[in-house]
Amino acid sequence: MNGAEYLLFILMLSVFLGFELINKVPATLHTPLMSGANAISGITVVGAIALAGTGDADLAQWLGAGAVALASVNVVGGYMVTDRMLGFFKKKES
Amino acid sequence: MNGAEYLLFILMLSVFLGFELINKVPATLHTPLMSGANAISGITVVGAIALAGTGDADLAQWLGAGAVALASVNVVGGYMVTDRMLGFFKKKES
Amino acid sequence: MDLSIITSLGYVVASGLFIFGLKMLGSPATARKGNMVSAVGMLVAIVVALLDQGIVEYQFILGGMIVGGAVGAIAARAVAMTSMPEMVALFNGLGGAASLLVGWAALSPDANTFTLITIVLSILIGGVTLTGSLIAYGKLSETLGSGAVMFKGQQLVNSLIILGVFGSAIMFCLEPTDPTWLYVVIGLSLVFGVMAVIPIGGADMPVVISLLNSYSGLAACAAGFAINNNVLIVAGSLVGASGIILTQIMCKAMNRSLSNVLFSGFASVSNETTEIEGEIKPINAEDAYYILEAATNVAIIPGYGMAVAQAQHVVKELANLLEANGAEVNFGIHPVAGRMPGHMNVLLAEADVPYDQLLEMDEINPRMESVDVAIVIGANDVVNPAAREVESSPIYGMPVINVTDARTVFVLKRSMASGFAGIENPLFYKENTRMLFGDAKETISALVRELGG
Amino acid sequence: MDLSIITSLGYVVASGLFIFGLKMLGSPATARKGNMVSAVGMLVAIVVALLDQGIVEYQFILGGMIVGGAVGAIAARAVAMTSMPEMVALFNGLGGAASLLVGWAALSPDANTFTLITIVLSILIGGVTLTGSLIAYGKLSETLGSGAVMFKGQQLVNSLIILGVFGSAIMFCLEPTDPTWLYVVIGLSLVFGVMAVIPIGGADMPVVISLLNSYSGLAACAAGFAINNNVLIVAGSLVGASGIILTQIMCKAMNRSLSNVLFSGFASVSNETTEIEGEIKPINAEDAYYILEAATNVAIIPGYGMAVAQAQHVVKELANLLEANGAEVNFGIHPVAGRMPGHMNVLLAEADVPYDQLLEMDEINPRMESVDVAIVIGANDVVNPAAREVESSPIYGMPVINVTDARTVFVLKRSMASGFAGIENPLFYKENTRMLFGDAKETISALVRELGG
Amino acid sequence: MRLAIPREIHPGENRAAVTPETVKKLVRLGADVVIETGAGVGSGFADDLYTAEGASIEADRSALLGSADMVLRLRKPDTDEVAMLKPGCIHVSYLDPFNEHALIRAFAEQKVTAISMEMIPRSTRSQKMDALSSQANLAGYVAVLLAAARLPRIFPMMMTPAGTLKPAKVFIIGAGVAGLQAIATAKRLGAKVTAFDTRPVVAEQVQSLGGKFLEIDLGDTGQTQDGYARELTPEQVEIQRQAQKDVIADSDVVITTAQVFGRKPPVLVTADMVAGMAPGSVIVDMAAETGGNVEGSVPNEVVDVNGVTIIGTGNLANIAARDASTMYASNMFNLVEDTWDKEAKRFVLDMENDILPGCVITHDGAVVHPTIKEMITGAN
Amino acid sequence: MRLAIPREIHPGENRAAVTPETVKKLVRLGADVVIETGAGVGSGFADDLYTAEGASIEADRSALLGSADMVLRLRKPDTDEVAMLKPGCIHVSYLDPFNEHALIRAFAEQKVTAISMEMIPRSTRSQKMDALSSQANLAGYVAVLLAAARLPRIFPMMMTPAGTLKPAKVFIIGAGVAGLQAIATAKRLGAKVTAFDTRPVVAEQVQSLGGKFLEIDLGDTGQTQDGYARELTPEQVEIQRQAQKDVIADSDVVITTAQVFGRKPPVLVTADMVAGMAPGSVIVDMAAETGGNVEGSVPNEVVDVNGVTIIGTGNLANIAARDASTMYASNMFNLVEDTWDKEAKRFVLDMENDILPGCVITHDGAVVHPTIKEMITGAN
Ligand SMILES: NC(=O)c1ccc[n+]([C@@H]2O[C@H](COP(=O)([O-])OP(=O)(O)OC[C@H]3O[C@@H](n4cnc5c(N)ncnc54)[C@H](OP(=O)(O)O)[C@@H]3O)[C@@H](O)[C@H]2O)c1
Ligand SMILES: NC(=O)c1ccc[n+]([C@@H]2O[C@H](COP(=O)([O-])OP(=O)(O)OC[C@H]3O[C@@H](n4cnc5c(N)ncnc54)[C@H](OP(=O)(O)O)[C@@H]3O)[C@@H](O)[C@H]2O)c1
Ligand SMILES: NC(=O)c1ccc[n+]([C@@H]2O[C@H](COP(=O)([O-])OP(=O)(O)OC[C@H]3O[C@@H](n4cnc5c(N)ncnc54)[C@H](O)[C@@H]3O)[C@@H](O)[C@H]2O)c1
Ligand SMILES: NC(=O)c1ccc[n+]([C@@H]2O[C@H](COP(=O)([O-])OP(=O)(O)OC[C@H]3O[C@@H](n4cnc5c(N)ncnc54)[C@H](O)[C@@H]3O)[C@@H](O)[C@H]2O)c1
Repeated sequence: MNGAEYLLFILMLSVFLGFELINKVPATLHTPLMSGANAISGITVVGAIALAGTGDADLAQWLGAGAVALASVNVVGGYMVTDRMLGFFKKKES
Repeated sequence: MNGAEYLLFILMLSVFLGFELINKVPATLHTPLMSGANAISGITVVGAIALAGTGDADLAQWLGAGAVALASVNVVGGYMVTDRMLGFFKKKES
Repeated sequence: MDLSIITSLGYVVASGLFIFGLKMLGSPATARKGNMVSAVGMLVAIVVALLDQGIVEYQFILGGMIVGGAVGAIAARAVAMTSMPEMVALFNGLGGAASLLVGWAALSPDANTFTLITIVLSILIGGVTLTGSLIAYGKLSETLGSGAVMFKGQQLVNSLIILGVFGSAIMFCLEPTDPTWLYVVIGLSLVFGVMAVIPIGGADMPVVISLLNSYSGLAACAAGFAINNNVLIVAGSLVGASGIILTQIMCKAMNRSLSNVLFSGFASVSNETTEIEGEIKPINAEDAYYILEAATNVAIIPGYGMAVAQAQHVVKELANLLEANGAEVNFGIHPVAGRMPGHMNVLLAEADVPYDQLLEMDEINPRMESVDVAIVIGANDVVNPAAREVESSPIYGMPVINVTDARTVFVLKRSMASGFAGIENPLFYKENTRMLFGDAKETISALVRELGG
Repeated sequence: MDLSIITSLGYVVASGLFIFGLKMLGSPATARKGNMVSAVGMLVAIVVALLDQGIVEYQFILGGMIVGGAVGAIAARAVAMTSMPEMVALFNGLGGAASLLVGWAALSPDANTFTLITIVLSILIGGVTLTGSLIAYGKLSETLGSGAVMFKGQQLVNSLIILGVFGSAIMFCLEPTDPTWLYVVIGLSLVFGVMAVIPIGGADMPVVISLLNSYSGLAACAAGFAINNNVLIVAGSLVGASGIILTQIMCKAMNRSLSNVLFSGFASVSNETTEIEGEIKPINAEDAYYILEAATNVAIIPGYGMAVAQAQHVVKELANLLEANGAEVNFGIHPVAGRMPGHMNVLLAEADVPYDQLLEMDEINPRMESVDVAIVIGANDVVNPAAREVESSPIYGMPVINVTDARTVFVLKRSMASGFAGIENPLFYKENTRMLFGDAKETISALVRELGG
Repeated sequence: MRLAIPREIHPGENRAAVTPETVKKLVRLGADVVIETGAGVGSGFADDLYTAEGASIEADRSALLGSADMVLRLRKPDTDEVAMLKPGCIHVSYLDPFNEHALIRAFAEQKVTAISMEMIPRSTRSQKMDALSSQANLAGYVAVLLAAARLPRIFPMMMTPAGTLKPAKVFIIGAGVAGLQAIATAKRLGAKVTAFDTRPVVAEQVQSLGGKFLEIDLGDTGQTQDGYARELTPEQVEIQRQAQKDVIADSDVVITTAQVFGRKPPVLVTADMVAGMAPGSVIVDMAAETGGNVEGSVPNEVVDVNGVTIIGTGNLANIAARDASTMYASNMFNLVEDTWDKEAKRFVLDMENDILPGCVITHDGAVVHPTIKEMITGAN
Repeated sequence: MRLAIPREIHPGENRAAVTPETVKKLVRLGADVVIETGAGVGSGFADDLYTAEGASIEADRSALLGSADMVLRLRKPDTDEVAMLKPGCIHVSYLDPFNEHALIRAFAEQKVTAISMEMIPRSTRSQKMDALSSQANLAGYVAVLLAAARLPRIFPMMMTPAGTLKPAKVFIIGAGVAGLQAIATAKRLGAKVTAFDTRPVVAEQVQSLGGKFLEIDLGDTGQTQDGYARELTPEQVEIQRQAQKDVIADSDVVITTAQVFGRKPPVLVTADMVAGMAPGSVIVDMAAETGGNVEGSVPNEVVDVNGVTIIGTGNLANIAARDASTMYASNMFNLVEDTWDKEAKRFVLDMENDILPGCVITHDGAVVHPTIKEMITGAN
């Protein structure tokens, strides 16, 4: 068994999980959920860190640093925006 | 990253999935579901096949063959019993 | 490499089929198909495994499969509908045995610690599953007595066994070459399986089997780790996790906790005289759902609180859903329920409850013993057992609706406040009573949501 | 090895937190906590990644993080509540850009074909996400016109771009050393992102963003494959899958199909004159649920069919659930609905619908334009637009309830049969009408179940 | 155009053809509305309420009628009142045209256009003018109240400390407009309701109100184009009687509404069936005035036959006079408005219209309604 | 033990103290039940129905009373009938002990044990014998029916082709047993119901039936241990009147049930309030017999005050005589059975019991009920 096989397994399981998890979300949550999921997709930052840190090639390093910056915007901004949205949402409820 | 890491990932994802999948099963399905899941747990047969086939050591081979036999009972019997149960269940419904 | 890609893909496909199959098994409409899907998954996995092995030593594999398959098929066809549960127990035990053997077979001199741990887990869980299932089989088929077996010092013996299992497992990992420890582990795990199941009564066996089933999944998973096989891990942990959830659901439907099921035997030996005064057991709508879902005979006893909450329409909705779920539903109307004569009639007529579902107290009381769940909705005085039990009570001698005779009683009210007569109600402290606190309308709406979803 | 175990465990934990977080985000009560949980997961993943790297070349990492984090934080705090959606679009675009860069950076001369494919996927999806999100941002913030942009030959151009993307991607995989193909792929994917989003109107942007969000997850997943990183794969595919589902849900709530949203722009250019007579569009309870769930103003128009089905109690239940969900609910009663004067009043009073929710035809008609969903329950003649539109109709001139003015109309009946007056009803063929066939009581019970669950 | 509303002079009639509310709407159309003094008193509308909405009051009845371009009233007029009308006048009221041949002829001779409210077609569009329906509807409600107030039992089920009272059983024969409303009202009060009608389409309507439909196989029955029942053959009536016998004996209240448009209603409850009922039971014969569905019922009287009360009160809607007036007036207004010419401010007798041809009986000196014409010339 | 049931001779009284059903149960207890001829006719129970269940019939009233060990009746007896009883006899009926001092004294002199049905305590356990409740319950239902049958409007809302009829507005003053049932019945018929009571606990009960409770701040009111209202001070009555004024003017039907146990009921609806109501409105004064809550109401008559109908009919339960008898008889039986000695087949006057001490007025030649004793000796 090689790495790709494991990755495939992981992919399949995650996809299934993703489908199972998001089930009948109320309309009011569509935007925050989208935004929250978007923040998670900023996980690329981890990949970027790996590449920026390798020092393999100059280009890769610069690209990685750029990726880190962009992904950081996504992550930090994403979580904060989502939180603000949800805070607002809660206030409206009560 | 080594194999164990992948296996851990797979374990975690599968456990999550297992929890997500079985949600509010009606009481009438408890027994068939148990039985169906039991049949799946007969997957050990795959492991047994691997070991029985290796020819590594005499003992392992014999043990493997035994395991194949036992697991086969579980698999074949399990699926068939479940099917019979569900067939009966359907008849009662209609 | 070529073959390995096929193997990999095959295992992925098989796992996917297992997942789909399990999901479909959870709903009546698709259950049968779900079983097929997971069977196909199994077929794929086996074929792939065989391909992967080439044809080396095929006689062992084939032999095992033919013998095992034939036995399984014959048993499955021959078994009577009523003895299916014990058959499942038996199959499950064999699955455990298989895991035990696989773990054992995976033992090779060059195994590292991680592998050793997984091997010992595989053997241990497999062994417990094997004998535990066999005992469960025996109890269900009445080959063994179905009662709980208990003896003095049982707890001590069990503790010793557990210690022994741990000790020998550790020793085995440290000295994998010495087969003694292996045999000790195998032996003790087998004994432990027996000891764990004998003190549990026959009526609780389905829960035990479900739990052992979950174990056999875990055993397969451990075996998967031992021989580094993904599909075993996926399928095993799926079964492990879903089995645990299922066990939990079954416990809830019986209105028991898991530890209560597993250790009730032990407990009752040690302190037989602990007859406490009773305590209040609140329950939430979700747990109440599991109990209601499994009920086939439900009695609804409305009182003034239903009127206050204006819950009559949701009560009717609840009754409809319960009937749709196959339960018989009746309303028990006490003559003084509410605050004016016929108070309940007015409200239930408004909600269009058919007249013939309304039973007078004298009609419902004799039937109460066959009621699975009595739902007391904002009634208090009219279900107060003090009228029968407490001679000093101001309502002593008044006939009341005997909900205590039902298997389980749900009481819906907002607090522990007393009713019109201003007297304490011992019903709330009974063993089989569960309190659903909150406004009756909201509580019932929650139940309706649970039942509807 | 030591560090590697920590890394592995850390990634597992982070993935678990993402899963929990996403699950919690799906329910109003836990959403905010869910966001926190997934943020913690992200923190864990980043810390682990940093640890894994040692401190080599930390300046690049730290620099990037500080700059990016600061920008993100400032933007997130400064943005007005009303422009959150475009902010999300922007962030999403940056995420896409990051994936593009990671894919690019992962390119090394010794990459094998599998890795190359994943690299090209990462770049491609990342690029499309980037420019697509930017366009969406522009449309939402009205920096660009929010209308759909269309031009002659758009389809041809798009086809060419798609061909070009495929071609260059294949060439790149074959000749990874030639940077030209790489640049072509990058360029074309950026262009394609623009082209895909410009023909979609501003009102549909939330769906587009959700879809692009799903893409950015897939891009991260592809990047994960490229650099062989599990946590990227798990998180990316989680976002990919849940994003797709969410997109689907949003489409259903808008009563549109995904392809209708994505290609409506293209379609309307090519065949502008296809004004067909109208067709019957059946819908099932689940899809109807998504539309109802998102509605804030619902009108219920009962007719004789509600009486036949004796659906009044479930109708009331439905109204309650919709109100609990924040919608305004009114009943529009046509004077001749039913089979006797006041027929609807009798039934709705029985179900305890408050009098002030019952609006006469003249009261509800002017409000109909602000109604999101008009639910016609077993009414036919009294909602027949032929009374206004078809001069030859025997009921021409009779005032009817103008449900066609509502955004969406659900018609609940068992068949296409006509009503008492025996005339065809053009309502059933209108663009915004959906037919829920079946006994009204059963249909509404199904809706109640969906809404309750 | 001068619209005259005379007072209803039939003894005991409390309803009015027009209410202040409708006067307001008529005035808004541009009509000149004149009301006879005291026209609304029976329904609780004093003269000043009418004048407040723009009507004028006229005390002299013959002057009122003589000057009218259009007369709106409820009950049919006497022949001598017809003589007071000026030719070309349009007269709207109940007319009973199947029986009142002399009256019809008087209208024709006077060259008055007579519109019969009984003859309004029963189409979906004309329902707003259908006074038979609007009044029958109220009558159905009142019938149940009368029965309930006389029954020595209560309608709803009650489980009380002093025992359980079973719900009363109510049997309703004829589930037209009045019958359906009776079913609804009896159900509201908590009774167990069974109903029967010869028109098979009605079964579903009865069930739609929570009533039980009694299945009787009468062979071919059917209904007319206007939705009225056809007359049964004597054999069919006999089958029906036999099948209803047990239900009637078992009922606490029987309400009969069985009418056959333009014909004498069938006798469905015979004396021996009445005798079979428990003492204290109540029968309401809503067809008593036109001949009766119940043997022994006396029009406009309440009789006791061996302990069974038989209510023959006709004109039940009159008991709810105020609402009955409101609805009748609304029917009047809808009729007037339907073909009203807003420019010319006058009612247009548009015989191309889909409603008027069915209900205009005489016009311009001739009997124009085909069925009635045939009947009258046939009778001559 | 000989249980005698005399016929109710009060004019217009149709109820009976015992029904054939209860005779059956009494006979099963071992009692010897004697019924006066015609005792059940008013409720539809002929003599032979009683004999079929094991009762014997006695035509001679004085012989019947003279031989009785226990008398079960509904209305209070005349003093000369008390004289016919033998000493030691137990006499159960309504007695009106707060006012009928001469009667009480007669009982004491005759050494008869008199049980007053008014004085049955209102505990949860005694509800099965509580005739005040069982009869008030039916009276509340009947009151609404009477009002509905007289109102020139209908109760429910109706949206019809001839316009929308608004639901009638009903205001109920006093939400005790009768008031609550009136609320329920009016709601059933579709009216909009508002109610008021001085006892604050009632608000929730009104709402539990779908009625609206009128909030009036009267200061301290409260209730007695038995759940009866306390008498209001004159100031409180005035506050209440003012607060109700607008509601009454706006109502189509007003039903008053306000009683204060043992005292004259307060006048809550004054003449000017009646004048403020629209013509055609209906008032039912359920307290009319004991003094009246409504100014201008006449006991047992229906009067018209400027177009407003005021119904003063007392004894409303009597209108539903059959069900009223069933319930009263059931109360009787429950009373007898509660302390019946099955061995000795006799009723035991167990004064240790939690119910009898409250309702036994005289025993063994003395007035034993403390409150009544005080009142009578005080009056002397
Ligand atoms: N039927 C009659 O004619 C009549 C007349 C007068 C008096 N009574 C007396 O009334 C009593 C009737 O007995 P019952 O069992 O019907 O009523 P009850 O004994 O008065 O008890 C009613 C219970 O309902 C609960 N409740 C109130 N509002 C609620 C809400 N919104 N949601 C959920 N629970 C609510 C209260 O508990 P929480 O406060 O904790 O929620 C209370 O314990 C008897 O004692 C009878 O004698 C009857
Ligand atoms: N109000 C009155 O006083 C009165 C009196 C007599 C006649 N009418 C006439 O009746 C008509 C009333 O109009 P309306 O819109 O209320 O009714 P309608 O036009 O008669 O239409 C009723 C519709 O309900 C559907 N239906 C029947 N049973 C159903 C069930 N169990 N579940 C779901 N759908 C069901 C039928 O379609 P499917 O068969 O396809 O299900 C039918 O198209 C008018 O034409 C009016 O003139 C009224
Ligand atoms: N198109 C419209 O909108 C409209 C308007 C008004 C009425 N209608 C319909 O017209 C129909 C008749 O109306 P109506 O109430 O004025 O009729 P009606 O007063 O002439 O008769 C009353 C009922 O008695 C029934 N009947 C006759 N002979 C009978 C017998 N032997 N046994 C039992 N029942 C018998 C009739 O079928 C009818 O239902 C109703 O179905 C009504 O719905 C339709
Ligand atoms: N324990 C039991 O089981 C039991 C049995 C029967 C009755 N009860 C209770 O006893 C209470 C009284 O019963 P009742 O109906 O026989 O009382 P009632 O006939 O004496 O009085 C009728 C009502 O009038 C009200 N009232 C008095 N003065 C008023 C005023 N000024 N304005 C408005 N209302 C006024 C009283 O509060 C009472 O509710 C009820 O609450 C009833 O529930 C309890």
